Amino acid sequence: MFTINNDRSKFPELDDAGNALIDLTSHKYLKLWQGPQHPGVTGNMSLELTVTGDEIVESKTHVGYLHRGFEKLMERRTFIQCFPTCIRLCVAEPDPNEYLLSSCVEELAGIEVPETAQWLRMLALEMARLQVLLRQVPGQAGTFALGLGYQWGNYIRDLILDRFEELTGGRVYHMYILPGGVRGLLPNGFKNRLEENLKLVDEFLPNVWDLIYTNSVFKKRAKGLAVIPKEWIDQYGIYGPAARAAGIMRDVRKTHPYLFYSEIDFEPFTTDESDVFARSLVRWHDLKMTVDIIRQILAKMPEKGDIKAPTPNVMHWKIPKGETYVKCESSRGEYGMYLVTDGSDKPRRVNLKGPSYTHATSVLEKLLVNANIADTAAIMVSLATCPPEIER
Amino acid sequence: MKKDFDKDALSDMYKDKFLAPENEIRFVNAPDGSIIEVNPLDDYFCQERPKELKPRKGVVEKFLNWARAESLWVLGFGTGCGSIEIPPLSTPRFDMYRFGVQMRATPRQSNVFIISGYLSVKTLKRAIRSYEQMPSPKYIIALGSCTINGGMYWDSYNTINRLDHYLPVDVYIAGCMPRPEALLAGFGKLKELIKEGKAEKANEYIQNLDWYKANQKKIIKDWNMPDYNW
Amino acid sequence: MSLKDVLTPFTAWKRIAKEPVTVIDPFNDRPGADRYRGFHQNDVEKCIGCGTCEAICENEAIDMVPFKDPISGDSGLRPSLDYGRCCWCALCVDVCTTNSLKLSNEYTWITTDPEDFRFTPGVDKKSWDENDKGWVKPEPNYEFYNTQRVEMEHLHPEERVDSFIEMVKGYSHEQALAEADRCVECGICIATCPAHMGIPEYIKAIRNEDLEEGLRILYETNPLPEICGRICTHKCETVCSIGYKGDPLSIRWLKRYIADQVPSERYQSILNTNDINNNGKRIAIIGSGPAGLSAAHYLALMGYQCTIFEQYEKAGGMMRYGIPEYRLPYDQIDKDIDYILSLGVEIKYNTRVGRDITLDQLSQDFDAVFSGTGLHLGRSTGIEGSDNEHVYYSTDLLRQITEGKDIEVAEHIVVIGGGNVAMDITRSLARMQKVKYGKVNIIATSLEKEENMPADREEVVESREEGAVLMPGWAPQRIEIQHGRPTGLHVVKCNSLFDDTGRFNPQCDMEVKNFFEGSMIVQSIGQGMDLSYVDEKWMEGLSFGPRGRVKTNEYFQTDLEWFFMGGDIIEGPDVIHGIANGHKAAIGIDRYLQNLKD
Amino acid sequence: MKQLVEIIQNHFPINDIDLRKKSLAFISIHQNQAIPLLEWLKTTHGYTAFVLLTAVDWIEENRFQLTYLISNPENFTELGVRVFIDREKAEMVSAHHLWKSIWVYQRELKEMFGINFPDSPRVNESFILEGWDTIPPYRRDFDTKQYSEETYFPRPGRSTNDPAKHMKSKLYPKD
Repeated sequence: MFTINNDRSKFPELDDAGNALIDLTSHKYLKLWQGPQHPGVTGNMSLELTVTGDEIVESKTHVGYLHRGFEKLMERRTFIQCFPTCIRLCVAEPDPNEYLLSSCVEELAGIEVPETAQWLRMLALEMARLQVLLRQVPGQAGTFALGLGYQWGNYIRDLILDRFEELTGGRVYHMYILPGGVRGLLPNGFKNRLEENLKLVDEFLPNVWDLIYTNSVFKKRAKGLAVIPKEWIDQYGIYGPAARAAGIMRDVRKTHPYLFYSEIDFEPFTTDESDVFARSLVRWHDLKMTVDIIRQILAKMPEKGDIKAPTPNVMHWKIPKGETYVKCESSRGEYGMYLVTDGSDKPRRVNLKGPSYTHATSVLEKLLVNANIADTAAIMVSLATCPPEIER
Repeated sequence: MKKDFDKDALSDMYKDKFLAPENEIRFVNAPDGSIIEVNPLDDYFCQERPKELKPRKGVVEKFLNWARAESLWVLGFGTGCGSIEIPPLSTPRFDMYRFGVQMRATPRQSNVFIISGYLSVKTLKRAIRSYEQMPSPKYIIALGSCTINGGMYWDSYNTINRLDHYLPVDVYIAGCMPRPEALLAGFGKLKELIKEGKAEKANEYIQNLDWYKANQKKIIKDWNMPDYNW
Repeated sequence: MSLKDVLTPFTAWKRIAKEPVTVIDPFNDRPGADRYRGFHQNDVEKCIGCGTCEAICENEAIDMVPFKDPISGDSGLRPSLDYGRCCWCALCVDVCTTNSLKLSNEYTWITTDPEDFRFTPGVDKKSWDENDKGWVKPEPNYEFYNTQRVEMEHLHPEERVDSFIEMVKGYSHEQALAEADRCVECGICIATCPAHMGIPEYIKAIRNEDLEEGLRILYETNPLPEICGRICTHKCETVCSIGYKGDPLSIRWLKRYIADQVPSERYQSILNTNDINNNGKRIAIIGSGPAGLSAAHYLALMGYQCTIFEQYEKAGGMMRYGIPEYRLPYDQIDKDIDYILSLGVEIKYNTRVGRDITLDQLSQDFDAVFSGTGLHLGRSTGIEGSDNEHVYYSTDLLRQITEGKDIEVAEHIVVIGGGNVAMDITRSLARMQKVKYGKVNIIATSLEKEENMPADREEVVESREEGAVLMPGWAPQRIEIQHGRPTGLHVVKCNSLFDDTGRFNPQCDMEVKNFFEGSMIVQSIGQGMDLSYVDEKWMEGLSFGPRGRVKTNEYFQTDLEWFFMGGDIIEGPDVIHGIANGHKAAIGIDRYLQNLKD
Repeated sequence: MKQLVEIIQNHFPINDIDLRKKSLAFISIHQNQAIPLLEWLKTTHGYTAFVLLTAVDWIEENRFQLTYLISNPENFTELGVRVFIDREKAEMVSAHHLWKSIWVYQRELKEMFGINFPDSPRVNESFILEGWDTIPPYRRDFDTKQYSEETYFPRPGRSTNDPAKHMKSKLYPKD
């Protein structure tokens, strides 16, 4: 009865101004919802896709499934109470949240953090990056149904979580970096055990390279997919590995060295291809670099020392009126916190800005146009979208 | 166990909230030029009340329970923080497959729903739909403080405080968040319950459907779907 | 696409020979790490129920529930956890003032009933109670509040030993803020303070730099803040919760800071006592010590016309005549008293009830009488030689020093007694020795051993700093008299003071003897009361309790309805009890007179 | 930063200058001048990257503070531009023509603060919340705890005691 029209060249139909003209009551378009269930790599988020055939003509991002109102909740908590609260902003990599809150508070209150504590903070941040990348690097191949690397990576990640458990007392929510310092020195024998795990990562890196980056299927699907032009970087707000894949050096550790990153020797990898493959490649190099940075930190950090600067009584710690913006490099890119205080013992306003805020909304919506339905997951993962960061 | 329930309050609650545009009746042009009427509420949903799953007699029920217990298929819908501990479970270190537990991508194939932490109102709506689409017998495992009494987000305007007002929960696991080992122990407990024939919360949900629906509709402001999603 | 790209992924097969990494028994093989933040444990014996854990919990997961009856320094409450709220951040552990709370490394708790997740650690038995691993507060130098108190600056011993200038300098603005910041606002101290002062509130006022509010809070329960801020026995500090991990809060010095900072001329406008309606009733108060002044203050605020009868020429009682000037300068006493007088209180000086006017007369002229006559009579050791004219009572000497009388200061002095008064007279005489002879040569001996001496620790230390020799643990036996003048004190070693039943019964070792040389002996082993002013007719109406004290009801009303008694003769002896008694008696007098009217 | 602020001062009336650190400064400017200032900074001073836009509710002063944080990727400096707008008539000119990402922020502010940005794309679509029918949640006068208690059935059966009050009631109830 129906004749199927295979010629999709005229879809979407454009109006005179060049905007897509989508008439859902015609048979040409279909609305398809992807999400909010998530397959494990990203959080809950849904995409409202308008498709023709298996090609996407329009995409709208819907978030809010994980909205807890952190910024509101923190306004009614004292600064020390904000500390366990704010870290739950991002589940996969909670440590940058801890660090940002602490350093915002320290900056506004004028507190100098002891040297040992700063090194320990760096270690925690890098270990967090390591465990995220161990999921993310093979996870990219997972979106093309190559799940083996994901199995390997998750095992090593779990060992890193064991180290976190030893160091911080928590597996996923570490609650380690608090305003004024950190919550513990390295346990006995920690360095050796961590080194054992790093050796596994060393072994993992070439294995996953052989498995994924030389893989003809992965190459075929990822290369040339979702290319981000250079001009978009500032225009859309693209950070971290995604920017570096476009040949633009964006790494807060290099541009605004915080903690003791200026004493560490590292050079983030950049490439020009700017497609899914390139972004994944940048992450692979990041993983390699992170292992190297952790080794340098372990070699350079002092064994003993103060872990916390004396602070006023945290039960009623008032911070002078002021505002500041502090940022750090998360595995997804520049991660910043804007804190406004009004002289009381609670923050006036906290605003957290992660790369996903732009990556998953304006960038993703734009990149998905003309992509295939089967590639949406790959594009999402390549941008490292983390919905809790968007809606907070 | 029948829950106390005010019938008058219900009729107020059941007043139609607005329907989402995509659920309104619409007309679609077929390629051959004919016009087709689409009524999503009739076409996509079933309007019938759900039925309880009555246990069989004696050994048959025992055998069924054994089979159910040893094959728990979990819906891959991570609702909150706790979902971060699902990947370790499904990878070699903890390997939940050896306990007969595995992840499924759609509700139609699953019979265990892990509510892994807080539920925002927006997610609750999806969780209810997913739960109702799951075939009986079905079970809910609730993870962490958030599902018990609000947890971290006890004063948040957007997350529910106690899950048992909206969905029936078989097993609770304490922690924020519970570790994979605790989760495996939770599956162990659920298996025990199923084998003893005590995991009957899904039937309780159907018995008290009106009470649950009233609670759900109280907080889900735009209830733009039919009451039953199966 | 090269062939290599097709083939290399197959190298993954090389891992097929690897050892599996699966945890065989995940329920038993994987205990939490040593620092793991698992389920809570609480040492209920160590815990004092201060509720700081409840205050810091951002999830309101902790409730304070009754565990036993409260006692001074222990609220009797214990934290109860709601695991429907907890997020295992362990801030409660880190802030715990007594280090009683910790987390075990156990983490599995599964149930079908969500109501199960509430328990009181340490009270409700749990499987992890004996678990000795898990999160404890990190050490060292990891504190949520400063455990060290801000040091109070004193005059250097060399500077102070030859003068009666006040030796404690008082906090500066910054010091007071820093010290007030240490308070965790638990409020355990309030119950221990006899006057139940609102300690956390006035410390909060210091933090908020609102000293006027602070002064108002002080005057709610204590009309002598300058005096109390200097010489209070600060029982509150002995129970202070933050004292468990370091120094207790300097509550006394902070009180003094508030009173010192507000000038006396602003008191009336701050405390809003410019116009008090006089209700026409008249109250007589015997003695202008702390109890009398406190009663007069609160009665005056209620509109009563108060008249104080004072036997000496200045008001203040023991505060003026019993405490040396270097601890409590006279102008500070005057500041507090002048404010009370500004409320319309009248003092008749040099008027001793019983000598210049009778109690009987007062009972007729006034609607009610309050007596706070204190303990003024020195108590004698009763040993051989104690009736010599060069053997003194400390109370008499201290009064004479205050009055500026010329008193005998010998080159070698022995003081008998280990209390605060003994230290006062020791240090006063030391100063006078220093002036007169250029050196200090004074021995203070007490029955009690060093660790049991009733004097405040700082008094003991400061006495030593000023050159006095303290010899605790000796029982006086006999005063050696030669040519009508003492030459020294014979003592024997005292081993214990109380027998098993707790009765006072000193046990001495007669073999261990000692001799303290001194041509002047001061007895300072306690004071007695003098009730000679009570006419016989009224004496019969009073009943007496243990230790010869007059029996009163909770409002310090004696069996004679119009006659109220308080202060050292009833409770104490110390200033704060006197103030508390005076306040309570003022309420009692008001109730009594109100009822009379109805 | 100091240099830049001086240059801006020569062109725009700014006040409340806060040189927070070497690479970060905050300035305030009148509502009407803000978007021209941003455009000027973007085109002539290399502030081509947009970091964030957020609002602070100063309810005591009856106004909202909007903070536009922009950054210069060449010299790695950031500049926060504060704009104060009336709380009763919360409306601001949209800046979506300057950066492609800014409409998302404006859409969020509309929903969470109730600050309108006319002409901003999709500004009236709900973003995070679904079916929200009371005052926007990020406003200070919205009490999240009260709302939560009224809406989400907190589990009953808990009670607590204040140590000081408990001791008073047990030890000296009559004072």
